[in-house]
Amino acid sequence: MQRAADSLLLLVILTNFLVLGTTRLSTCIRAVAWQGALLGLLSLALSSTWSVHAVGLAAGTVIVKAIALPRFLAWAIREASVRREVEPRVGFVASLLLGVLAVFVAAAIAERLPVRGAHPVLLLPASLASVIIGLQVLCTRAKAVTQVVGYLVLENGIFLFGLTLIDQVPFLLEVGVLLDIFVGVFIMGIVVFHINREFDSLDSARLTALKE
Amino acid sequence: MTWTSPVAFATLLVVAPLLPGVATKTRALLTGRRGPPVLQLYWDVGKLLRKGLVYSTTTTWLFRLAPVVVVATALLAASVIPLDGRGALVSFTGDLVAFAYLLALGRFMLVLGGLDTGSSFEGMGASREVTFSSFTEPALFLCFAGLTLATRGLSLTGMLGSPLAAAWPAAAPSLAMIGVSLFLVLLAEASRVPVDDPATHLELTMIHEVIVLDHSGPDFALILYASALKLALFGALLVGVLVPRARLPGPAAIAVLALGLLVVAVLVGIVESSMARLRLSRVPQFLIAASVLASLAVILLLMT
Amino acid sequence: MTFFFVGIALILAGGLAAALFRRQPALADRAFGVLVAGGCALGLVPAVGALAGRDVAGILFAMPMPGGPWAFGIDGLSAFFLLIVFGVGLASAIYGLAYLAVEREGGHRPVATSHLLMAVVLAALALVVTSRAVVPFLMAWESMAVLAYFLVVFESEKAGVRRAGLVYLIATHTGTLALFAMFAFWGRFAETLSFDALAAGAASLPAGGALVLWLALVGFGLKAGLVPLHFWLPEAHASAPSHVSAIMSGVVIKMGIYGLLRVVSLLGAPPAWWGWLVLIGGVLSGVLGVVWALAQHDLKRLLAYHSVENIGIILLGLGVGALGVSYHLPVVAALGFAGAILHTLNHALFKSLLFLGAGAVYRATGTRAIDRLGGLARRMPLTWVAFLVGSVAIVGLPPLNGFVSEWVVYQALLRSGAAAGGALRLAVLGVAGLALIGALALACFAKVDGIVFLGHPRSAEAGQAREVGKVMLGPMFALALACGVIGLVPVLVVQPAVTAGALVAGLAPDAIGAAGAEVLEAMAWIAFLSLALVALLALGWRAAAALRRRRSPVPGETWGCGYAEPTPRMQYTASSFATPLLASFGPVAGVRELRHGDAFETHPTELILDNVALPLWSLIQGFAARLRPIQQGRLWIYLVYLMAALLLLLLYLATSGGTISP
Amino acid sequence: MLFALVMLPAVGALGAYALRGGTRGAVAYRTAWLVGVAALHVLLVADAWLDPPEPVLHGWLALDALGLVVLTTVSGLFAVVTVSALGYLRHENPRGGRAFTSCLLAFLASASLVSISHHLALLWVGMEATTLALAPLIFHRHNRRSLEAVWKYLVLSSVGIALALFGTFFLATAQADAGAAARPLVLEDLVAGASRLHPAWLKAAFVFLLAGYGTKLGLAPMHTWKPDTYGEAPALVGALMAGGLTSCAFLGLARATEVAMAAGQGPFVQPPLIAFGLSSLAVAAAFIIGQTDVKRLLAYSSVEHAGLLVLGLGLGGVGAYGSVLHLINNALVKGLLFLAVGNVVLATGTATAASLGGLLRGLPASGVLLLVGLFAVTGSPPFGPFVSEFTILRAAMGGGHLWIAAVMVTLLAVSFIGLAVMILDIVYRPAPANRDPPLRSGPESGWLVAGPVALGLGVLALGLVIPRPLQALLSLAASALGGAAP
Repeated sequence: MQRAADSLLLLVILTNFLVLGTTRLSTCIRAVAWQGALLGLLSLALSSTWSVHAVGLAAGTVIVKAIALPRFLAWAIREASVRREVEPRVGFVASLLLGVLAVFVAAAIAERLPVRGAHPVLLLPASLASVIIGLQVLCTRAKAVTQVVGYLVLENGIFLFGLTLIDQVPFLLEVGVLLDIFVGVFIMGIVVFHINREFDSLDSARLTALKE
Repeated sequence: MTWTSPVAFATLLVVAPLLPGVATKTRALLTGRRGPPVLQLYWDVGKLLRKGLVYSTTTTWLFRLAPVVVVATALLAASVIPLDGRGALVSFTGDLVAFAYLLALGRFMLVLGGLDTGSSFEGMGASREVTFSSFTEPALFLCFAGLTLATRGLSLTGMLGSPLAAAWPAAAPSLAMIGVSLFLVLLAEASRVPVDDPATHLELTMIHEVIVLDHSGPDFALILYASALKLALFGALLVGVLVPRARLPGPAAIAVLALGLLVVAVLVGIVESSMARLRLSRVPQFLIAASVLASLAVILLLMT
Repeated sequence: MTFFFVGIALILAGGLAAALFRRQPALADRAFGVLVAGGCALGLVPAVGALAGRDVAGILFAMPMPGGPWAFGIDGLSAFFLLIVFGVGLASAIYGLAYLAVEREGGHRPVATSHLLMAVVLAALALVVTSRAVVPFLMAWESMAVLAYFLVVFESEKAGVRRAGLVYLIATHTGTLALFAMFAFWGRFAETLSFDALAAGAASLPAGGALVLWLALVGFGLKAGLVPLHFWLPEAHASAPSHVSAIMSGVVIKMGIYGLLRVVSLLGAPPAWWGWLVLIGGVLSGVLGVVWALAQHDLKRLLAYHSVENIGIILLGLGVGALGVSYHLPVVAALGFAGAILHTLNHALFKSLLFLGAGAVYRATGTRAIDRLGGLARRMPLTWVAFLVGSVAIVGLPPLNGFVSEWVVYQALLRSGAAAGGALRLAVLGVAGLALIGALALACFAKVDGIVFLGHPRSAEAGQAREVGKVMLGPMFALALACGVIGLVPVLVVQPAVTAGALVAGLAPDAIGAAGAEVLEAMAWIAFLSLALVALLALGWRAAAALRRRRSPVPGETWGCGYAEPTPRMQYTASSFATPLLASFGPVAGVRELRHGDAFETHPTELILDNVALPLWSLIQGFAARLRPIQQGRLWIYLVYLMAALLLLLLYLATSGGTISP
Repeated sequence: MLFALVMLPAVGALGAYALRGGTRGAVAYRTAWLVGVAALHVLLVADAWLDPPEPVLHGWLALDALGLVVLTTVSGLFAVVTVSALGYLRHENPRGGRAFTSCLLAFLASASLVSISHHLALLWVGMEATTLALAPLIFHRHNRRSLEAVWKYLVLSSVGIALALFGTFFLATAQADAGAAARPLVLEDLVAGASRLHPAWLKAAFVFLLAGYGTKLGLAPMHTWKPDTYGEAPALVGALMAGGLTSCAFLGLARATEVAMAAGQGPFVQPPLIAFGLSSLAVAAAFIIGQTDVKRLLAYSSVEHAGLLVLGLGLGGVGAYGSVLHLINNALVKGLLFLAVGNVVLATGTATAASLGGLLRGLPASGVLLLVGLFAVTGSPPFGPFVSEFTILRAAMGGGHLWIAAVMVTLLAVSFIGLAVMILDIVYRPAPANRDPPLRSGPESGWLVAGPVALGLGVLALGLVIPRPLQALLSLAASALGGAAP
C-alpha cells in the first residue's frame, strides 16, 4: 500500500501546480475537485484497518470535497458569468516558480520534523506544500472565487496532515474539518454571490473602500 | 546692646540730611561753582513742613500713605544696622533680609503712590525705578553672602560687628571688592549721578524725582528726608564694611561713623563731578557690573 | 482619623446637596456652603492636633486588591497640607457659590455639577495628602487631576478653553504615567505597596534611587509647574473660572510639592546631584516665571505665571533641604524643607486671594485685559484693599506672611553658606537668585496694582465697575486676615513647619535644638518689627490726617508738565511698564513685537508650549502618518502581513535551536 | 450541567430562527426570547459558581478557573448587550432582526463551548463556530461597506483558524509518544504529561497556535480586519466582539501557553508574546492619533488592549494575574464604550468625528458615558483597567525589563492623547449648526442607556474592590498560566 499512497501524494502536489498554472476558473475548480477525490482515496489507503469509521470518512470527503463544493463554485461562476482569471499580482510564471520553492521549503521542514509511526515519507511534505501554496494563491489572486479555491487548497493541506493522526484522534476531528470547509465555503459562497451583485464583478481588488 | 547704639542711631538721623548737601557742595566746588549751602536740605525740609498741601483729584488714600511708609521703613531698616560697630538696636539671625525687604516695601509704596496720580511721567519713573532696583537687589544680597562666607555671621551685627575685624586680614581683597560693589549699589539706591541726576529739571530724564513729582508740602518733606536717610543707611553699611570699629571705645566709634559718612558724601560728590549720567539703556550694565564684582568676591571667598 | 473621614463625608454630602437641589438654587447654595464648611472644620481637627504634636493613629483597610492594604494617616507633613486643602479649599468653594450664581441666569452652564465636582475635588485632595499606600494615593491623585479638568472646561463653548483643558489633561496624565512607572519600579524593592514598605526597601534601590528620583521629578514637576514642565499651567489657570484657578493654583499644584517632599522623606538621603538639580530648577522656575509674568497682558495669566515663580521659590527651599540631607547638615535640611512647606502654605493663601480678587475684577468689568482696566481702586475699594494685601504678601514684603516664608528659605541658604566647608557653601549664591526673584515680583505687582487699580479707567467697562457682593468679599478678607495673622505672629506657623521639615529630613523633631531656638527668637523679633511698622504707620497716618484737617488740602490737577489735554490712554500700559525690564532679558522673555504701519503691539508667547511641546507632538503625528499606508484596504496585503508574521515566527522557531533533537 | 451551558443558547438560536414574520409582534417576541435565554444562561453560570460542575463527556468538557473567568465575562457582557438590544431592535431591525437574534444566540453557544472545552480540538471547533456566528451579524446592514468588512473578516479569520487547526494537529503529534493512557489533546493529560511532549513539535505547535489565535485576537500585524469590522458592524456587535470574541481568542492562546509553560518552554514562549504585545501597542497608538471615525478609534483601542493582554501573559509572574484581570476589565470597558457610541450613532446617524459634536448638551447620558469610558479605557485610577495595567507594569518592572516598561508607558501616553483629543472634542465642541439628520431623541431611552450604565458601575466597582471569590479565582488562573498572584 505504501507505494500507492506515495503516488497519490504525488498527484496531490501536481494538482496544486495545476491550480497555480491555469488561467481558466473552471480548470481551477476541477483541479480542486480532483484533489478532494485523491484525499478520499488517500484516507482509505493510509488507514490500517478499513474500519467503518475510515470508510465513512473517505466517503464523506469525496462527497463534500470532490462533488458538492466544486458544483457550488461552478454555480457561483455561472451567476457572475466570469470565465477568465485576471493576471495575478506576481504573474503566472512567477507563481509556478514560487510553487516549486514552496515544495522545496516544505521538504526541508518535513525532514527536520520527525514523523511518528509508519507513514509514507511524502505525506508531511505534501501537506506542508499544499498549505504554503494555498496561502500563496490566497495572497496573489484577484478574483474572489479563486481566493476561495486557495482557501480550499489550504484546508486540503491541513486535512492531509490530519490523516497522520487518523487512529489517535478519533471521529470528532474529521467531522470538524469537513464541517469547517463546508460551512466556511458556504458562507464565502453567499458573500461571493453578493459581491457579484454589488460590484457586478468578482474582482475583490475593487473592495478597497475601507481604509485609513 | 550698649548705650552707644541709640546714640549712634540718633546721630545717623541728624547727620542724614547733611550728606546730600555735602555731595552737592563738593560737586559745585569741583566744577568751579559756589553751589547751594551744605545745610540746604534742612531749610527745604523745614520750609516744606510749613507749606500747604495740594492733592490731585485722581489720587486715593494710598498717595497720602506713601510718604509715611517710606519714612517708617527707612527708620526700621536703620535700626537693624550695627551703627556703633558693635550691636544694632535690633539684631536677630537673618535680619539682613529684613533690612533689604523693608527698603523694598518703602520703594513699592512710593512707586504705587506715583502710579496713583495717573500721569504718564510718574508711570515712566515707576517703571525705571523697579527696573533698576531689580538689578541692585541681587548685588546687595551677593555682598551679604560674601560677608556671611567671610565672617560666618548670619545677622548684620554678626557680619559687621567684631568678627569682621578678624576676617579682614584673611579676606582683604574680596572684602574690598564687596565695599566697591556696595558703593555702586549706594549710587543706584540713592539715585545719584551715574544712574540718575537729582539736579535735572526735565521730567523725561528723571527716575526718582519724577515719581514724587506730585507730592507737596509735608508729604514732600518726608520723602526728601527719607531719601537722604537711605543714602545715609547705605553709607553706614559701606563704612561698617570698610572700617571695622568693634574694638574702638563707644564715642570714638560714633565719631568714626560720622566722619566716614562725610567721606562717603564727598566721594559721591567727586563721582558726580567726574562723570555724566549714563544712558538709560546703559544703566543695567552698570548695575550688573556691581553684581559681577560681588559674585567674584564670593567665589574668591569660596575658594579660600 | 474618624473626624477626618466624617469631614470628608460631609464635604461629599455638600456636593450631593448642590447637585440634588439644582432646582432651588438658594437652598442648594446654602446647603452646599454649610456642609462643606462643616466638613472642612471637622477635617481640620485632626490636622491641628497633629500639628500640635499629638500623633494621630493611622487607619488600615485590608483591601483584596493587588497592591496590599490601603493605609491612611496624618503626620506633620500631611497636617500642614491639610491646612492648605481645607482652608483655601473652603474659601474658594464659598466664593464659587457667588461667582457662579450669575452664570445660572445664562441657563446653559452646568453650575450644580461644578459645585459637586468642587466638593469631590476637595475630598480627593484631602485623601491624596493622607494616603499612606501607593494604590489609594494614585487613585486620589488621578481623580483630583481628572475632576480638575472638568472644572477648568466650565466655559466649554470657547475653543481656547477646550484647548487649554486638553493641554492640561495630557500634561497631568503623562505625569501620572511617570508616577505609575516610579511606584512600579520602587514596588519591586518592597514587599507590599505601602509607603512604610517602600521606605524600608529604599536602601536597596540601585544608584541611590536615581531612576525613582528622576521619575518623581518629572511626574510631580509636571503637576507643580517646574519650568520646562509648566507649559500647561498659564493656559489652564487663565481659562478656568476664578475660584477654580484659585484652588488649582493654591492647592492642586501644591500636590506636586507634597509628592516630592513625601518621596524625599521616604527615600532617606537623596544623592547630591538631585539636590543641585532641584535648586537650579527652582531658581530657573522663579526667575523665568516672573519674567514671563511681566510680559503678560491678561490678569489671570499673569497670576498663573506667578504660581510658576512661587513654585520656583518652594523648590529652591526644597533643593537646599535635599542638599542639607545629602551633605549631612541637619539644620540646613530642616530649615530648607520648613521654608518650602511654609511657602507652600503662604502661597496657597495669597495666590488664591489674588485669583479671587481677579475674579471680582472680571465679574465687575467683564474683561481680564490689564490694558482696558484702571481706576478700580476708587470704584471697588474693598477688592482693592484685599488685592493690595495679596500683592504685598506675594512680593514677600515685611508685615505679611510672604516675608516670613522667604525669610526661612533665606535662613536655610545663609546657613548653608556659613557651614563648615564643602561644596554646600556654593548654595549661598541661591540668595542672589531669590533676591532677583523678589525684586522682579515687586516690579510685576507694581505694574498690576498700578495699572489695574490706580490712575484713570482706560475703558468704558472699567469706568462703571461696581463693588462685588458680600459673599465674594468674605472669603477674600478671610484669606487676607490669615496672611496678616501669619505675618504678625509668625511663631504660630513656623514652629510646626520646622517640625514638619525635620520629619521630611528624617530627623527627630527637636534635632536642630540650638538653631531652632535662634529661629524662634528671630520670629519674635520679626513679629516685633511688623508690629513696630504697623504702629509707626498708624501714628504717621494720624499725624498727617491731623495736619490735613488744619491745612485743608487744595484739590488740583495731576502735574502734566503743562500738557493741556491728558487722556486716560496716555497713561502707562502693561507692556510699556514692563518693556525696559523685558528688553534686558532679551529673547528669553518670549515677547513678540508686531509693527504694522504706525501701530505697535507686543504679544507674550508661551515659549515651552510653542517651541517644545507642540513641535514634539507634530513630530509624533508625522511619524504616525507614515504608518498609515499599513491599512490601505487591499485584502491581499493584509494576507501578506499574516504570512510575514508567520514566517517571522518560523524563523524564530528555527533559530531557537533544537528542532531536531527529540 | 455543562451540556446545558452550550445547548441552551444553541436551542435558543434555532428557536429564534424558526419564528418567521417581520411583524412588530414577532420582533417583540423575538427580543423577549433573546433576553430570556440570556438571563437563563447567566443563572446557569451563577450556579456553576456556587457548585463547580464535574467534568463530563470523558473529560472533554470541564470548567477550570480560566474557563470560568471567560465564561462569566462573556455571559455577563452578553446579558447587558441583549438589554440594549431591546432598545436597538426598536430603532433598526432590517428583515425583522430574525437572523440578528439567532446569530447572537449562536455566538453565545459557541463562546460557552470554547470556555468549557478542555479538548483543544473541541475548543478550536468552538472558535470556528464563533467566527461563523459573527459573520451575518457584521453583514447586518447589507450595504456595500459591511459586505467588504465581512469579506475581509471571513478570509483573514478563516486563514487564522486554519493555522490554529494546523497547530492543534502539531500538538497532537507532539503528544503521540506520551503513553497510551493520555487522552489525546485533552488539557489535563497534556499538562500532566507535559515533560514527555516532543519539544520540536510542541514549539512548532505553539508558533502556529500563536499565529492562528493571534489573528482572532487581533494582534499587531494580523489586526487589519478589526478596524473595518468594528467600523461597519452595529456597535452592539462591536461590543460583543471586543469583549467576548477577544476573551475567547485569549483563552485559546492561554491554553497553548499553559501547556507550553507546563512543558518548561517558558523562555521560548515569552519573547514572541512580549513582541506581539508591544507591536500591537505601537500600531494601535500610531493609528489612534489622527483617527477620524469613532468606531475605528475603538477598534484600535481594542487592538491596544489585546496587546496588553498578551504582554501581561508574556511577562509572567504578576503579569499573568494582571492579564486575566484585564480580560474582565477590557470586556466591561469595551462594552461600555461601544454601547455608548452605538447610542450616539443611532441618534446622529454618523460615526465620523467631524460631524459629531455637542454631545454633552445634545445627548447628556451618552456624553457622560463616553467621558467615563475614556478615563476607564486609558487606565485612569479609580477605574478597573488601572489596577490591571498597573499590575502588568509591576510585572515588567519586577522582571527587570525596564525598557519594556518604558516603551509600554510611552505608548499608553500617546494613545491616551489620541483618545482624549477625539472623545473630548466630540463631547465638548458645540454641535455643528446645520446637523443634517436632526438629533433623534430615541437613543436616550431607558433600555439603551441601562446597559452602558451597568457596565460603567461594574468597571468602577472593579477599580475599587475585587470580591474575595473572584480574587481566589484569578490567583488560580494566574498560577495555571505559570504566574503568581500579587
